Amino acid sequence: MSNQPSVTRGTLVIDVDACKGCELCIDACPPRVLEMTTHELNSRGYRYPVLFDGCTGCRACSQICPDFVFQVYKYETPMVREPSEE
Amino acid sequence: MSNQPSVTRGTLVIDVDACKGCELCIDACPPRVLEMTTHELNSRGYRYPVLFDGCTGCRACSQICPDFVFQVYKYETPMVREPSEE
Amino acid sequence: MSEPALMEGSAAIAEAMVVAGCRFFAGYPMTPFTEVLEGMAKRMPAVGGVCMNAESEIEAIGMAWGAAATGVRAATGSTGQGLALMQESISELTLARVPMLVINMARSGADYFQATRGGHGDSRQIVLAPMDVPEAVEFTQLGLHLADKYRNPVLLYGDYFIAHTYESVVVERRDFGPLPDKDWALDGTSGGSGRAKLISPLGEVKQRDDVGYDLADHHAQVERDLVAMEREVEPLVETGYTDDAEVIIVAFGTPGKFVRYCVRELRAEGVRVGYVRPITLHPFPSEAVRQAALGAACVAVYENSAGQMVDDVRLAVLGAADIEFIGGLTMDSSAFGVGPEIAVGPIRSKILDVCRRRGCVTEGSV
Amino acid sequence: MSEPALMEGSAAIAEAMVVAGCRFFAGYPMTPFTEVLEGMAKRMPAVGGVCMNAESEIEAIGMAWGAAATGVRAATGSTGQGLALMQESISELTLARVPMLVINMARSGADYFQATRGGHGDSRQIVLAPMDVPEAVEFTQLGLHLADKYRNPVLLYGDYFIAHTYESVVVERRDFGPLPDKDWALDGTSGGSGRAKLISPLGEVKQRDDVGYDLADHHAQVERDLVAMEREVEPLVETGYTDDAEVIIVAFGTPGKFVRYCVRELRAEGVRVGYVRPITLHPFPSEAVRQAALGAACVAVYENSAGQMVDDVRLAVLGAADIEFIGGLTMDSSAFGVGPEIAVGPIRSKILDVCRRRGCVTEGSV
Amino acid sequence: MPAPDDRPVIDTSAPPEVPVRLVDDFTPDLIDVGAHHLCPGCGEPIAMRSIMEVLAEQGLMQRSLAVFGIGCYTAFSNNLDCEVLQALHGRAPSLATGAKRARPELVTVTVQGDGDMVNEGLQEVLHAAARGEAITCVLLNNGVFGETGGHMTATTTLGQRTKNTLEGRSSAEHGHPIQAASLVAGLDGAAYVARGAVNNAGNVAKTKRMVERAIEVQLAGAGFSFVEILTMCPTGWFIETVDAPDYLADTIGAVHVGGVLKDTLADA
Amino acid sequence: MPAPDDRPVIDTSAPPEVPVRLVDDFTPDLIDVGAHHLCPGCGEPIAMRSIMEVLAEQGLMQRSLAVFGIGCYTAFSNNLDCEVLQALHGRAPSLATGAKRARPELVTVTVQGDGDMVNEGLQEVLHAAARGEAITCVLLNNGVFGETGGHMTATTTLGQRTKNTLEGRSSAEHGHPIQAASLVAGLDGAAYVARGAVNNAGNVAKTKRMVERAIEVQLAGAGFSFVEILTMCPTGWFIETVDAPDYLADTIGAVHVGGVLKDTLADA
Amino acid sequence: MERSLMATGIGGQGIQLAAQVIARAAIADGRQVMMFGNYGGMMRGGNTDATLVIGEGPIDTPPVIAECWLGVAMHHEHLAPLVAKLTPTSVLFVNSSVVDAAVATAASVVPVAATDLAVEVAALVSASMVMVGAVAGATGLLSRRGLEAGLAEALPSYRTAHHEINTTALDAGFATGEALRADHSVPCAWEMG
Amino acid sequence: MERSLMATGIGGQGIQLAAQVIARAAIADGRQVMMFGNYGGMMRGGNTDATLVIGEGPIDTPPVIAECWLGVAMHHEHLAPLVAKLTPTSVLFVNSSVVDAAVATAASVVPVAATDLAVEVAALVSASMVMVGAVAGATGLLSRRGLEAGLAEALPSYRTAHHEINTTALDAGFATGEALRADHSVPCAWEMG
Ligand SMILES: Cc1ncc(C[n+]2csc(CCOP(=O)(O)OP(=O)(O)O)c2C)c(N)n1
Ligand SMILES: Cc1ncc(C[n+]2csc(CCOP(=O)(O)OP(=O)(O)O)c2C)c(N)n1
Ligand code: SF4
Ligand code: SF4
Ligand code: SF4
Ligand code: SF4
Ligand code: SF4
Ligand code: SF4
Ligand SMILES: [Mg+2]
Ligand SMILES: [Mg+2]
Repeated sequence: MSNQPSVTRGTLVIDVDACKGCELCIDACPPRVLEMTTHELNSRGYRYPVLFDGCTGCRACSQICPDFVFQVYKYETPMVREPSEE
Repeated sequence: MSNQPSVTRGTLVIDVDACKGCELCIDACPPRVLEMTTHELNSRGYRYPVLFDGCTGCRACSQICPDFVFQVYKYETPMVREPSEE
Repeated sequence: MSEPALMEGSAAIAEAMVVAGCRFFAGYPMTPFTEVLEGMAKRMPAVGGVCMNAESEIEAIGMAWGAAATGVRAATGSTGQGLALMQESISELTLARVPMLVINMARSGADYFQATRGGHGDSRQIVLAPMDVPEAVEFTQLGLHLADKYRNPVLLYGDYFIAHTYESVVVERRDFGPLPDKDWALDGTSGGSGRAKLISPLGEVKQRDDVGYDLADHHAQVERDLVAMEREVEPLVETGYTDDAEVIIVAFGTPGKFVRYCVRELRAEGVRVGYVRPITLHPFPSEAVRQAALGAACVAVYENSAGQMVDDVRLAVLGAADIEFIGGLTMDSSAFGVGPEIAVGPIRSKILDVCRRRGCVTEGSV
Repeated sequence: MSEPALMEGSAAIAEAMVVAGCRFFAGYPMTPFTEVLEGMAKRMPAVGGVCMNAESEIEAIGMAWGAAATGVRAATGSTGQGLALMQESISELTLARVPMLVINMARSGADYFQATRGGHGDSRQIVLAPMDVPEAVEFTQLGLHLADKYRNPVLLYGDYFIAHTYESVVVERRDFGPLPDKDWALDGTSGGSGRAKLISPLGEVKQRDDVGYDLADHHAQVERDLVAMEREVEPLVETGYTDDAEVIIVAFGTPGKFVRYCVRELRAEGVRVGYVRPITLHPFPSEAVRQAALGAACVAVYENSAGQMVDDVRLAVLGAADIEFIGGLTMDSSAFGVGPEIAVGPIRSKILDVCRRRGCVTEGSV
Repeated sequence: MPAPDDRPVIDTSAPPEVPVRLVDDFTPDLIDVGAHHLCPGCGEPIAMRSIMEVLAEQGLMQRSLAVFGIGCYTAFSNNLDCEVLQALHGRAPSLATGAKRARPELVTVTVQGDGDMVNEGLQEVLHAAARGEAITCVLLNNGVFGETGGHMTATTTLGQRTKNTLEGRSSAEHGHPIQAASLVAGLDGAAYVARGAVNNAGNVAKTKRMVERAIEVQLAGAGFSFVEILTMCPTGWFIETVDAPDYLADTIGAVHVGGVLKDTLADA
Repeated sequence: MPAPDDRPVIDTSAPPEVPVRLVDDFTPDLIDVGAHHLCPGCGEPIAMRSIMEVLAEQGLMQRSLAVFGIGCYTAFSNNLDCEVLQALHGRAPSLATGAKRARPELVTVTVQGDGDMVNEGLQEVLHAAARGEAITCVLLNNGVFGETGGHMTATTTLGQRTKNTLEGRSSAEHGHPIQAASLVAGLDGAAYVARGAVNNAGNVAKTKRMVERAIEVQLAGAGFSFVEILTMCPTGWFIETVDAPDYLADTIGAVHVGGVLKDTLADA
Repeated sequence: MERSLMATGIGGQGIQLAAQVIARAAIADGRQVMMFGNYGGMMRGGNTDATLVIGEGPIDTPPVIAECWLGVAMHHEHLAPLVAKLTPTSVLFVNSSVVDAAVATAASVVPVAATDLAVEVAALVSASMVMVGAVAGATGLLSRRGLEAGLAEALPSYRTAHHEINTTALDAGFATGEALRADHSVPCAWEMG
Repeated sequence: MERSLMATGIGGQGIQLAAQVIARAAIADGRQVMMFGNYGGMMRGGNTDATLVIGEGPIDTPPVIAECWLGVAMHHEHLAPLVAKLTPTSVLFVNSSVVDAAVATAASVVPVAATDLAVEVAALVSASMVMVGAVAGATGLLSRRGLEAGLAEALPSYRTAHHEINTTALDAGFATGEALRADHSVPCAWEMG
């Protein structure tokens, strides 16, 4: 994945403190661009997801999150990031 | 029916006063040997069935009577009555 | 309908609901409530209302609950056992603040405890006990009014007699004064406003932060409302000859009518006896009972039960006069019909008996 | 099990049922009854009994009814709302003369009316209210005994505290004396004998002519039995410092334990206060309450409710002393848990308050 | 048909003097008192007879328990010589469950009407069936609350006139009938489900065989067994007793169709 | 998978500065307060979201009524910006019936759990379905009483371990699960019956379409509509949140199989 | 003046319908009525009775009458409660087709073979209508016109098929009653205007 | 001597399990215990608290303690009821990973980063076990042996999978507690024998 240009069509706002760390969003994300923090905890003591490049704005995460943590946006113009940028 | 010899294989005891005159037994009797009285009423004021020759002892009447009016017997030797006897 | 017409009590109650604007009814047959249901099944469609042949008592009161929550005047009912099944709902309707008339057609007088103290928790309802068909017509309407006024179920305590007595009655709409708007009623339109309405026994305030329902708060509020209601509702009572009576007979409902009849007869014969007939069983007319008791030697309670209202009489009198229970359960072999003791003769002699023992029968009289 | 062990109240109640020979239980989860059910689900199979995860409260009591009718010691239970749903059955069990223990785990003290007067008709049941886990263990067993003795349901009135308090207890079989044979129990064997057994709320005499059930007769018989039961059952009560108390505090169940604690403290500080803790809520220990009240200026009633038992206290005292209600409903936001007022501090100050007003706090003390 | 007068009426006041064999008594062994207050032409006593005959014929007289619901048939709960447990309206399956679990050797049969079972206590019988309780539930279905005066029940068929559906049951206003036996048959715990009727002697005989089979299934411990029996209620149907058997066939029988719906013991 | 640290984390604390279009908000319009006390990984809020989205998307925000049962989901009855009527445990279908009959213009949706609907109030939903009430009943089926601590319900599958079936549900002792949707589908008044799940995004989408269709059926006046939704209850199942979706598929999903069971509007 | 009546029988015998007809007939005759029907709801065919008070003005007595001016006994079961309400001046009509006419009672007994007559002219089920007709005809309690109006009003809509049978029965009863009136042991209900 | 404790948190945080472990550990240590768990049954994740009284002899106080010798705050929600029971001589252990350690209270505050430590050595869910260990280690309220026995008894059979995680957490907490004991603001639970 990291050797191809990554196209990012969407992005999120994550309400970190609303998260209860269930990880349902992680498996739900088709391009697998969400990952749980390993050390950082939110104010309630839970690990929470962070977003990496490649979101498609598909809403899978927001539709499955039991705690309404996500707002999903679609870019008017998709963002393309070259692998070299890493 | 009345021109042939009538064979009677069974007979009844009818508890006349238990009858409520519903007439279910009349239609139930395969050889149609039960008929309701037309004038006589039992002690509760109901018409009730009387038996004529030709009972087969099939128990249809006793099985369907809602008021347990019948006792059914089978003759050890069937009774035959010639039509002339009438 | 202002011409008097011969109506069976059940039909008259149904007609009273109709004229009072009740437009939703749900019930399940049970003697002696059945005919009220039949009456509503017949009348509701004609006036654009709904009568549901509910599949059970619990479903019946649930249906009425749903209809009442939309602001429609709604009613249900049953008799002792069926009302027992509705108890959870009756109590919780108070917490949900949903108005409803519950037609409590008792088989005998023995459901007084259930009607006045039957539910769980502290929820209580107003209970109205007419003595005959004309009163049933009036209190049915008053019950619907009070239910709306206090957003609380009201019980109409009738019985086998009221259900099955035919009398010439006039069923006309009664006006008991203005009522607050039902601005709480659900109709869907508040959705999406940020203030969508909620009707819930768990509380009526929509959550604005993340604490969820606060039941402690809600119960405290309902309790305040109940106290206010109980203070505000004028207990209804009929009294007769209490001023100089040496013996007071207390009885409610149809037995109260028998007692009144007997007391009048005995008065005419010179016996110093009076009567008190509580009409609101809750709130109980304690003050009237107490006042009547003060000058008397004895307060005798007649009920068709082992003695239930007698507790409320004792609580009213609190030792200021002797209390005697002169009732007792009387029923026929089917438990629906009329027991041998509920008749002028036996009741009269029970009353006379107390009066004799209390020395208020002058020699030569009676 | 004669070694004391740390047990949660619910588990201890379950264990008490086990040692008392209860071999059938059915229930539906509802806080704070749930853990009793869990306890029975765990224990019954091991002792050859049956625990049914009934699909609802009504089905639960129906199952227990069926089992009890075969002579097995059976029990069920729930909390306020669930018990409301069981009310029809509870009342009719009295008419059917079927013994049963009903575990009434109240969420607050506010189900007193329902427990003592909740049903339809004149049916009544014995109600036992322990104050803590060891008492719950004892009265669970006593309840099963009394149920069998009088062929009548018995209610064990527990609460959230008793359900969830862990204490070191000894759960041992208690012997309350001999019981009559259950010759009425159904086992099929009397079929075809011409005297096949019948258990029915409509009557227990098999029809020998064609009159059918005679409910008037049956109700009269049950009423006689109830009166006999109520006369025979010794009301249980705990009193303390009543001889010279100027103020008597009446409280039952766990609140009674708080009150006792506070009264002991205040006594130690020289306040002339005493307490009465009714244990049988029905029959109510009226005589003990009245005796305690006689020398006192005031009887104050503490309940976690708007005031329900206070009626029984008034009925006992009948004006012989002033009655004050010093309780009130207190709950947490979930309505299950512990309200802020149910604690030694607030209760103590309420008691002290009455005592001050009644002048039984000597200067300098407290 | 010849006029009755031209044939001699047989004397039926006492058993004949010649050698005979009693083949059917007034009542079967387990019915203690035959007299009852049910209406003329009521189908319920007929069904009751069948049930009691089966228990007696299968030699279960001394290990049977009948659990009754509340309806007209309740009149029988104290007429029988079989042990009886009378339930409240709708609750018989739970009582039967408790009794059976407490004494598994008891052959346990409930008798409920359509109002009792399909209205007030629908979930009781479904839960019992799903649990696969080893009991037999019998539904006496006449499509009305007979006892309270002939009102609509949950099984009343469309168009049927009842006391509170005076214009006939309409699906728009009162909904559709519930086919109790079919509903029960859909549950995994149900081992045997059948529907019979007592509107003629042939159906009575068939129905009796269904009850027999249901008891066999119970004895085999195969699960829950269920027999629905369509019964006449001329009073609640507001028709003459003689018209009731055909009315049954034409109205409720046309919707609640007879037959064996499920028999896992046979299928296995 | 690359370690997170070798890729830059996107800033998700606020909407981006570049032109974007909001395609999914934290909560749909009819959920007023998103915060709730339900457990991590609970499936119920997911189902709730779908239902509220459908009502908002179909333009029914100002004519909808949600009737709630008692279970964990009850927490939502005062979180919504949709009008709500809170019922007692098991009673939602009757309340919905009353409300709908009194105000036929209200789009009426009940939300009940399996304990609420299939245990305590089984007959309520069946009667409502048989009557063909023009309401939509939603069952959130997690196979346990979540709220009271994870006990067996009438839908718990065989072998499933719950708080009071510690060795797993056994058919002999605890009976068979009831397949609620199948039972409802067998009733004549039921017009639309489907079963979905929220254990993955695909199923969430499918389930939402079922809810959409059910509302359409209600609006068309075609009869009763019913959607069963299988939801995760990691707490009541005593498993980790991440394992719950597969557990759902493997246990309850294998018995309560997904799909549209009935659609009379389409069939007609 | 007030006239109190009580009628008893067993369920299904049309006691309640008879009372309805009497009540509505009395109203058609311009009088006022209180009527109370007592029928077991749980057991089919249990006892059933009805009491009526017919007055020229409003009625204020409780629904169970203390004694009755006229009694009607359709069946010998459950007769006791009726007998208890008879005084020496009461008159008791008995359905002599079923009830032994020699009922021991303080009152004078008027036998009417209501069931026989009903079977003869109409149908068994209309025996109680025969009796109503007979009571009216014999005592003048209700007018013939009143009876017709009363029957029309009293028959529930789903029972109108029975209208003809009942009219025939009423008429036959009325005629029988009028014949009885010759006999002076039958009292006159109202002062004749 | 009696020692009263109160612990609060939000649902699912293991407060009840922690209380169980403490209670059973105390019994293993030969003491007597009364324990009361308060958890909302209707709302998931509502407040939850537990109070304990540990004594050398039988305990006769009611289940809600008037004041507590030692408090444990696992979360800042629902802290008020605990704070209300603290006296100037009480000591309050706070889960400083979550709760602001600067809680305003009369009592002296002992911060323990229970959640952090739990995540580090075992798993998030075992934060309360860390805290139990810390309380025991710091105050000597419970012995290390007692804790082990307590945990074994307290874990429901369907949770035994968690045994190892919890043991690790307890141990880590105990060690942390012992380290704290050096600090003299932490009181000693029992007179040392
Ligand atoms: C809880 C309760 N509700 C209502 C009744 C009144 N009731 C008695 S019998 C009956 C109808 C019975 O109908 P069904 O079971 O069909 O029997 P049927 O009379 O038709 O034989 C009703 C509603 C009751 N006894 N208990
Ligand atoms: C009459 C009654 N009985 C029991 C309860 C207790 N109770 C509350 S929620 C619940 C279980 C709910 O289970 P379910 O509907 O499956 O919802 P879940 O919690 O699984 O979401 C129970 C039994 C109650 N509130 N009312
Ligand atoms: S699904 Fe929601 S609550 Fe669960 S981890 Fe992802 S963001 Fe957090
Ligand atoms: S919107 Fe879709 S692609 Fe983007 S993070 Fe969410 S699930 Fe992944
Ligand atoms: S079936 Fe029975 S009750 Fe009916 S007429 Fe025949 S004998 Fe009489
Ligand atoms: S036994 Fe058979 S043949 Fe004989 S009368 Fe009865 S029905 Fe007819
Ligand atoms: S009403 Fe119907 S069911 Fe009841 S006894 Fe009469 S005919 Fe039978
Ligand atoms: S217990 Fe189950 S259903 Fe309830 S909130 Fe937790 S996960 Fe959801
Ligand atoms: Mg029926
Ligand atoms: Mg669930």
